[in-house]
Amino acid sequence: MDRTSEQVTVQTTMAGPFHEHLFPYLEGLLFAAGTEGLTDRQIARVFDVSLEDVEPICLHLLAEQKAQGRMFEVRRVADAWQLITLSELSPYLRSLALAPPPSALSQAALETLAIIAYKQPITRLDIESIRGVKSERAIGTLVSRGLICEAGRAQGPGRPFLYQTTHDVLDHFGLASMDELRRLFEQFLNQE
Amino acid sequence: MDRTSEQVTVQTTMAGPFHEHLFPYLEGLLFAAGTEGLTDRQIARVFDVSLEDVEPICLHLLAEQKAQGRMFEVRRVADAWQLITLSELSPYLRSLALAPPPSALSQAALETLAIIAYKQPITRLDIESIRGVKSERAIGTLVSRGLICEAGRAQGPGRPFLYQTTHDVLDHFGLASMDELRRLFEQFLNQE
Amino acid sequence: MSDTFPLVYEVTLDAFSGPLDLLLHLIEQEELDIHEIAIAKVTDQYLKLLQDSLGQHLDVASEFIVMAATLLAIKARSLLPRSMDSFDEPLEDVYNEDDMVVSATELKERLLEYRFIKQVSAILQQHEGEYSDLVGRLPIPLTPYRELVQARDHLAGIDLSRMFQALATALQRAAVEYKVDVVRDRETIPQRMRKIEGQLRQAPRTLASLLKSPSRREIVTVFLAILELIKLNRVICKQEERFGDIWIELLNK
Repeated sequence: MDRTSEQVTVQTTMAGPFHEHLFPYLEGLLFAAGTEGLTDRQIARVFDVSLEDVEPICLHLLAEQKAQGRMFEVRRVADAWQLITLSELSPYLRSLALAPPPSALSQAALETLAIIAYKQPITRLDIESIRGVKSERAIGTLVSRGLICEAGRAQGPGRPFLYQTTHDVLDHFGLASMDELRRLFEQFLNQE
Repeated sequence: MDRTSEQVTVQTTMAGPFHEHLFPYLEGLLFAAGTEGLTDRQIARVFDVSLEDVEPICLHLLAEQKAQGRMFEVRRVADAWQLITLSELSPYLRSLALAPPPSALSQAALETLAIIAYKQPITRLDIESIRGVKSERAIGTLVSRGLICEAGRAQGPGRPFLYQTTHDVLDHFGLASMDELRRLFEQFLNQE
Repeated sequence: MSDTFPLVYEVTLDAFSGPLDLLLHLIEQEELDIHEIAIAKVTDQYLKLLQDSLGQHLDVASEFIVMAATLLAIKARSLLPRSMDSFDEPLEDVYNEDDMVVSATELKERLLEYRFIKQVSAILQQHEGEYSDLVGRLPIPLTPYRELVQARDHLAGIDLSRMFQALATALQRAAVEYKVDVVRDRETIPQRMRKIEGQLRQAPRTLASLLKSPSRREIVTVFLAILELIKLNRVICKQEERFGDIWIELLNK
């Protein structure tokens, strides 16, 4: 009870009218939006609140996350709000990175990598329409293993992220540039 | 001390030794691992717990997430633990175009997949004799979506292709493991 | 055209993934258990539905017609006197070549197995629907935290040719519509009825001579067409001795 009344005093200055019921939804949406984050405008629209209310609501969510000891918190990065991991998590992330990957690249991941290498930069949707299957997990594998990275955003609705291969991939195959990789793919496909 | 002993009764069935202090870190790591998820082995290694403890710990984290009303929860999909949104969040996700476009299978494809999952490896003809109709198109759909694959050839005239399901089936239906799929079949098998 | 379509039957064949699906629906609609009597009971409904669809010139997959033949055969057999049981055997021989036409017991087993598959696929569909709305989140690259394992290590053993192969596989899958069998027997029963009447106008024929085709589908079509012609009193069947030829001739010129 003490804790709650203490928070109320914080809240009145921060969030004006109470939007506490929105917190789980806001956090969930930020979770799903990933590194793309959500703009003030998006948050205002989806929850039907005024633009001015967005920042106080986000800061309030932040306070709650801190109170609950969450290892990821809402932050404003550039023009969007996103969830960011805390530095306290780093030792565990290092340990995860050190552990051998669960397995070699799956066929799905390899295919996805080949498509990205050939068509880069390319959106997730375009990858999925080529493969004919959801490729979220394959892309995830490649991102977390540092084989692909985000490369800006595409035009069009939602402005989805574009993916490209990292320099490590070029290094591995002993290639100087992505153009060279693409040319090799072209050559191969024309032979078929 | 009172609180701890009270929890013992709950936890002994779920998490054995206490790993509560790990929850924020586990959730943080799952957050970082995203759609790639973490295997039992990875979790055991990073947190230095036994393999058998992983599932109870994850289920305990799940209970805590539920208690806090989180809109994303830990869930085992295709043999990996990952954080995934709850259906309550779906209307908001759709309104922000964060949910993937639906990709539901036809009735024919679902039946064909169920037969293959149950009888694999199985030929096209055997599938057709169970369904009572031609099934080329359904098989084609399933192959191109990566949910089934060819698994060698049967003995006998024409040496027809055998089909089996792929790991992606678990991912498509959000099933935890092949065991869950097997249990699904057993549930109906003992009816008649 | 829609005037003649009985609106009480909201059901059309399109709604079913196959004849077993339709049969199961009829049995469950009547709240019957799956057994021989239930199958016989819904035979008329099945045939009526099929006839309506054929009358509407709907595209009816031949499997529905094969099932109609099976149901008729089962019903006919159940009407035969016990002493005529041996009559079954030549029929069985014809049909067992292909296991599309079966005995009542076999059909019952098939229905049970199909129902099992349908139940499982309904649950799968539910899982699919629920899960497709849920999303995860892209992982955070672990590269900055990596001290020993480098991205390149994940590519160990993978050379360019394997990458090419992977790309080719993916592109091939996208480009090629998986080979689909489009060869279907499109002949409808009314078409075959006209043809048989034409043949009979020249002279009476034996059943065997009309069933000469090696195609199972054609046999079934002919068989159903003759049954229909008999029902409409357009032809008559004569059998002079047991196991003798069955002669078919036109009635009322």
